[in-house]
Amino acid sequence: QEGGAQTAGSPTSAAAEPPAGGGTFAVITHAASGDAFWDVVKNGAEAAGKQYGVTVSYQGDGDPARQSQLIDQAVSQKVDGIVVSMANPDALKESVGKAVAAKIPVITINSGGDKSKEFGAITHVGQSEDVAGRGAGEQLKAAGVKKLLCVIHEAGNVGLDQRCNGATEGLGGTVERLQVEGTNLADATSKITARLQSDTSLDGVLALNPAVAIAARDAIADSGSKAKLGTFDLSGDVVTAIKDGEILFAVDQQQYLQGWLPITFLTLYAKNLNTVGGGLPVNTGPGFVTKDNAEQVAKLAESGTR
Amino acid sequence: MTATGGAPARGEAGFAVPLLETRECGKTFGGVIALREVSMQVRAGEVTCVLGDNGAGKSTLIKILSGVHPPDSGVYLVDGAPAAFTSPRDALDRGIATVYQDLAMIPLMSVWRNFFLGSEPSLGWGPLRRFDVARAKRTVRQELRSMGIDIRDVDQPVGTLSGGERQSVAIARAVHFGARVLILDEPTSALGVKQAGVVLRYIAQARDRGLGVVFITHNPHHAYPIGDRFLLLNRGASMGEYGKADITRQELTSLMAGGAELEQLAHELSRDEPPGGPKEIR
Amino acid sequence: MTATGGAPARGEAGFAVPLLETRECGKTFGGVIALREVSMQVRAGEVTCVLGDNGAGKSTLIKILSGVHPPDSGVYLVDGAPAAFTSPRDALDRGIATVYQDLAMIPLMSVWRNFFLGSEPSLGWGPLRRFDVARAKRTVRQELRSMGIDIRDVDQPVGTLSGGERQSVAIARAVHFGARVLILDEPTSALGVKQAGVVLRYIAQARDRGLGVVFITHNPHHAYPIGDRFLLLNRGASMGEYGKADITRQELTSLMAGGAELEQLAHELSRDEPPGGPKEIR
Amino acid sequence: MTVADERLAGTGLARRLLIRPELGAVVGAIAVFAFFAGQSETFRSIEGVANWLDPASTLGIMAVAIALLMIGGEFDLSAGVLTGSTGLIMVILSTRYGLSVWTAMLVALVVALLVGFLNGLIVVRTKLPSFIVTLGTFLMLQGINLGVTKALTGTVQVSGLRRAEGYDQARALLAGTFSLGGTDFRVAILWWLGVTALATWVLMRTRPGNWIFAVGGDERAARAVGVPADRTKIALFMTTAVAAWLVGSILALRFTSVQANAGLGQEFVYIIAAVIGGCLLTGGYGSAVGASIGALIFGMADKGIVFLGWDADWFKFFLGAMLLLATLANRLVRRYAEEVRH
Amino acid sequence: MTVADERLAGTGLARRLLIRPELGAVVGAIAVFAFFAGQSETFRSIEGVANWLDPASTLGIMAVAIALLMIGGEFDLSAGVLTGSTGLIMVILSTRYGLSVWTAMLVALVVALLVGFLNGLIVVRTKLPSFIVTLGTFLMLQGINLGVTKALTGTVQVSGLRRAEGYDQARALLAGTFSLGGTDFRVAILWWLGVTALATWVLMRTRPGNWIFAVGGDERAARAVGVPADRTKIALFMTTAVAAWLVGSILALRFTSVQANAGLGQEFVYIIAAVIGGCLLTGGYGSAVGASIGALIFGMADKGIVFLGWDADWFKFFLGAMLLLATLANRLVRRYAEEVRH
Ligand SMILES: Nc1ncnc2c1ncn2[C@@H]1O[C@H](COP(=O)(O)OP(=O)(O)OP(=O)(O)O)[C@@H](O)[C@H]1O
Ligand SMILES: Nc1ncnc2c1ncn2[C@@H]1O[C@H](COP(=O)(O)OP(=O)(O)OP(=O)(O)O)[C@@H](O)[C@H]1O
Ligand SMILES: [Mg+2]
Ligand SMILES: [Mg+2]
Repeated sequence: QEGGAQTAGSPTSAAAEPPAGGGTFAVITHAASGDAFWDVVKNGAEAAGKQYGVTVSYQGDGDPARQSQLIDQAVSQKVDGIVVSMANPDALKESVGKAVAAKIPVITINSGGDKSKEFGAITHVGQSEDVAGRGAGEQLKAAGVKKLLCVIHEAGNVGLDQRCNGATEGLGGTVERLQVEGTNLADATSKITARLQSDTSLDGVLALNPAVAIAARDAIADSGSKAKLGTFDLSGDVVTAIKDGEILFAVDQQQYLQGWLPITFLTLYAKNLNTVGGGLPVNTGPGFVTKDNAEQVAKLAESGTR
Repeated sequence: MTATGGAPARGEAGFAVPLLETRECGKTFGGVIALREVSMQVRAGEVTCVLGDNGAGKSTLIKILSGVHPPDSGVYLVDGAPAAFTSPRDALDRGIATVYQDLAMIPLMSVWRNFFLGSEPSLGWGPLRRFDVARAKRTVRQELRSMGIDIRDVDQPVGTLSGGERQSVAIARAVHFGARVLILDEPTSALGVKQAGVVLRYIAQARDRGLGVVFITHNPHHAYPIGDRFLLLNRGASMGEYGKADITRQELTSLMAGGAELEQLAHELSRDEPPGGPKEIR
Repeated sequence: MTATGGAPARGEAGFAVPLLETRECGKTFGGVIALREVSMQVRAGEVTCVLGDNGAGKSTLIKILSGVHPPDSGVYLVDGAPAAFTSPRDALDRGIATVYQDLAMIPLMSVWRNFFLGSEPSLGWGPLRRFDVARAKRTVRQELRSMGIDIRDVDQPVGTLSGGERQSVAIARAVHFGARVLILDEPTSALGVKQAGVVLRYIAQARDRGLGVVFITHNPHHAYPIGDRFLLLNRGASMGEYGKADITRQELTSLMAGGAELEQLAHELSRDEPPGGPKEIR
Repeated sequence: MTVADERLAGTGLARRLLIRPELGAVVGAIAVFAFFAGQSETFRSIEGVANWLDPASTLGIMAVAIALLMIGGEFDLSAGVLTGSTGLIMVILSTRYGLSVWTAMLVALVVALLVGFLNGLIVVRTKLPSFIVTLGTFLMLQGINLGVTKALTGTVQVSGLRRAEGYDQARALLAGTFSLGGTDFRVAILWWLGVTALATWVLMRTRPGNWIFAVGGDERAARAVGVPADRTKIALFMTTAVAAWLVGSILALRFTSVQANAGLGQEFVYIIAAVIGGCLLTGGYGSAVGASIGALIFGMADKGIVFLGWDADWFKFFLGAMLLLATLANRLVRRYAEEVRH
Repeated sequence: MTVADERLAGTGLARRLLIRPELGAVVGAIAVFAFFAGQSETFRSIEGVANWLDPASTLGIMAVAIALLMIGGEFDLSAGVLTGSTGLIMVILSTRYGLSVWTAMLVALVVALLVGFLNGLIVVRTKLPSFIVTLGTFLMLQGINLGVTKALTGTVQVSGLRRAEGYDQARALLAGTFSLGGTDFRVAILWWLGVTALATWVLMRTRPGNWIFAVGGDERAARAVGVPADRTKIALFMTTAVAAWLVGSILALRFTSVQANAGLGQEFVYIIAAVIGGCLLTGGYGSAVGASIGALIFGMADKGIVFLGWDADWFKFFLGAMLLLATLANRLVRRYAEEVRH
């Protein structure tokens, strides 16, 4: 848990020469750095790198074209392994193929599990956003929610769209979407308030990141709505709000594992040619943080490992 | 000294249709009435001088003639037919070339690009048609030299020229492209005596080639010898159009200067001068 | 007709330290040598005229005097001590006010804002110090009226004024703020005869109040009666500085005009005139 | 010559109003309001108004500052991210280093002033376009926000301001609410009005205001008459930074937590609001009130679509159409105004 | 008077080179290259070069078009999103409606031309600033991209172009590779060079090129001498749209799938590249080659930081610092050039 904080503590540590016997692994995701969810993945990967004495470089970009360029770069740098999240598998096919052709082991994480094997990755870690979204939908359904507002804080982001789609499946009821600016919380609050004010039949809100969750909490209070609130991912404030009963649950995909495990697997593969689970996907979640277990994870969320 | 109305001042071009004619043209900008009911004619082979104080509406009249502004009221005839110019391009296409007082040049562009702007010489055909740069530069250099302006470098941006140099380029351009009518708004104001002389000679040449010339100046010494008709504007309104025969140099000068007041002034100024020199302040 | 060097032309201000003095000042822009080794003096109570063809470097010299450009070579002395102006503000603070030929006004700003730009009258103290708008507008209206310019509306943006109106505002401003030295770069070129007369009268008044005036013009009829010394520039170099006593009106005119050539020109132009009027083309 | 001029048409109050640069924006705002109020009851209810005034207020504060800067002929792309930086500084200092909220705010202010000063200094010294310089600052601040936050806290967001000393007073002052007709309005709305009034006064009635118009209209000419152009520009950049600090503090105090990417992308919205409000991108023309109304139009359109419950997928489409129509209404009115003036 | 002028100093080849607007950008590019090449072997290896030329090529194509538009005094904020729109149209038409890739590309081209034409038409007719007009188009296209894609496919991305008719030829032409020294380079690089050369020729050697400089430098003066300003501007907007179509097609063919938010945010990067390359934001000055080199600088800095393996959290910081330093180097060189000229 401490590991994540420490690794991140020295900005250029990832670029340092690998200790003897180590390799260099590139983690390339479909989210720009600074995203709360993916930051935990990064922490996990870097902590694992530190643990095994290997160099981990993390890069991410939401634009599939740029993500594929990052893979190309990693290939020309002749890294010893690539970890890639495939939100848009089609777009990455060529670049991943290039890596595989260059005999660089590839592990896919998070999304794109169904294409993982086809593209020649050695395994897949974590399940897609749909699954997590479905879990959230089911939880809300259990809480009696009939009409849900799914708050998308980045228009056109595939992962967020998949979460909402999953929630629609899980809930079985009506799911409406709302677009807000994730970087402007005042705007998010007032848009959620506006939606709740103008449609009082909304009885549930699903936020897709912790900051928006806090905005949604305020909005529910401002509008005097009785809507139940669920969210993805954790922050100190979210945990407090869960404890206070303002937020019902937070979906916890345990994405730390989506960073940690691939590095572990790649290290083992490099040393020992191990492939975990014979190439079958390894699931990391979803878990749920509710009032019951909020206390325990509170500290962990603060330090960026949950 | 009587207003001639439509009667031509000079014989040979006399009864032909005027090249340009405005009838009771007016122009308003927001709350400002810049021009009201001004009628004038421009005839081939004649120089029409427009005279008037600052802000009298001379430039506004010019801009109507050259298609920059449409008149708000009245009619504007070209070759006797109503003209509906929507842009200066239309006027240029009818052979009307203008030197504007305030819309001169594009400062960031080089002298030769400015000179040919809008009427670039071409080379080649179809998609390969291109700006004949070599010819453009050569022509500009020649035209300027023949005006007695020696620009060191036609690649220099116009913004770095001196005030008079810039003015000279604009005049050279208008003379070069003026096919039937040449309109000059205070072309000589920024020029040295020598250069002004050259410009006056150009005007005379254009007139002799049969062009209609409209010439604005504040200098009666420039206006009188070359003008054939004189349109007087005052505070936006026309004070009448005079043929050269109807007005003497003295009348013109005092009309432009506001009369006797000036003699008094010259007196005040020239403290070292014998009091004989007052009339020189014009 | 001899160059006077440093000798003063007029008695009373004669042996005092000149207000402004340049010694062998030069200025280069990129590849262009605009001014080389020009020496001149500006004395209190005297009008120094700078004469020369277009592009001779007059405006460049003016800009050195008023702090827009530092000279590239030579020294520039104010009150006998080397001045290192880094901006026109410094010059203004030493009482040197200038009307520039090309850096006149901010077109989008109203007349009254332009007039007081950089020297706004204030009202109130401390953080409540504010622009005294009422006084500013009143002053502008008065100043312009006393120049014979009647601007309808001092709230009008300067960009919508006529060329001469704009020039008048700039002159009125310089006269209003000129404490010790008044520098005017072709102030009368865009003005009507009447307005030009008013400006000359202003110059005379300023001179009589003991200001040093630098005056640039292409019109010998404006320059001679009011000038006390004449600095002649040609292609960036000084052709000498003359006191009024050292030069006659005829010499000055022909120096400015490039000599006999003009008589010939006047001949060509005035086809309707008796050949007696050639000297008028100046 | 001294009597009423025959060349001037009616100069009554109506005309005076019609030529103000804000006029078009006001009409645009009324049109947008009428459109949404006509269709959504909640939009025109007092709670609705309180709701859409809330984001308009923080946007408005920034838009006014950006408008001053734009009138002065410069851009600031770093202002949005700077709101995040100041918030981060405040929260990190008071939660991790135990400073009181007030001290933390002061430190954040100093940092903001420094950033503004550096922006200005680089612009006036190097004469590089401010677009490029502040783009550099924008990117660098973005990196610093993320890098420092991660280095100090291990996560990409910091929270817990509520427990800091002085939080309650600071919140009441900057992020609290006041009641009007039984509905709670955000205090930020008052700050917005105050900032707009102050900026208008500076612009219209002080010497620096005159200089701002001048450096934006024609910097060389302004320098030639002795306007301290460099100082004016640096001061404008610092003003923008102060506004960013104010907005950053308001948001941090309100949400008690700040994300490392807070404010990102907003720099654009500020410019949009200023331009809708009539500022010229090329400088030298505009008004603070106009920028405020631009912020209002943007805020109303942005929220109004949500009130109407239109499909979220098409949100941006409606927003774009709305802004275009509002500015068109704006432009038509101004044209009409110029015509009836004579 | 006709002999060599004594008021002119040396006019040799050196001076001719030094006064080109691209000079500074070239020096900036060399500095950035030297910096990264000195530290990363991969960066200077031929594979590395192929790597960073790849993003520079698509960026460069757009930057050149945007540079022309900026020289003509206008902005286009919708260009980035339009690359996404054309890609979406292409993929949707050929995967959902069975059109061949070529027909789909043709339809996309027509749509792009229409968007460009409308942008231009609105700008010249309403005289609204193009910043606002294309901002409207930007938002509306964004909404359409998302709304239509969701409506037709139920997700925010479409894929499967690989199976469409004519894919292989189209890909070879636009998104294929060519081999040089044993390394594969993207064909887009050739397109980029071609576009740059064509734009340079138009700008420097044709009548429309002269008009572009003129309408950007002073539109009123240009109109006064008869330049068809409206036509020139509309043509510029349409040129930008064609470039967006080209880039959109290249990317769609290469990745065979397009996301509904593709191209978003890139509009900004195009402007940055053009400005780094020496274009004035106020119009009337700049060069196509400069914009290309600006794109190269941006591409090198963007990828170079990744090659050095610096922490991704600080990526933006380094990028900002790099851009600022490159433009500063650029400016210093230009100043020096102006000094040695005499
Ligand atoms: N675009 C405009 N908007 C408002 N007022 C204008 C505009 N153009 C000109 N005017 C006004 O119309 C009047 C006539 O201007 P014009 O430029 O025609 O005068 P002019 O006779 O050319 O004067 P000058 O000899 O000084 O050049 C002026 O008072 C000017 O203020
Ligand atoms: N910023 C500049 N860059 C390059 N060349 C310049 C610059 N300013 C002036 N020059 C050149 O220097 C020479 C002198 O210009 P200046 O403006 O001093 O002439 P002037 O005597 O005022 O002429 P005029 O009577 O026409 O106003 C001109 O040839 C001009 O082209
Ligand atoms: Mg005029
Ligand atoms: Mg001059």
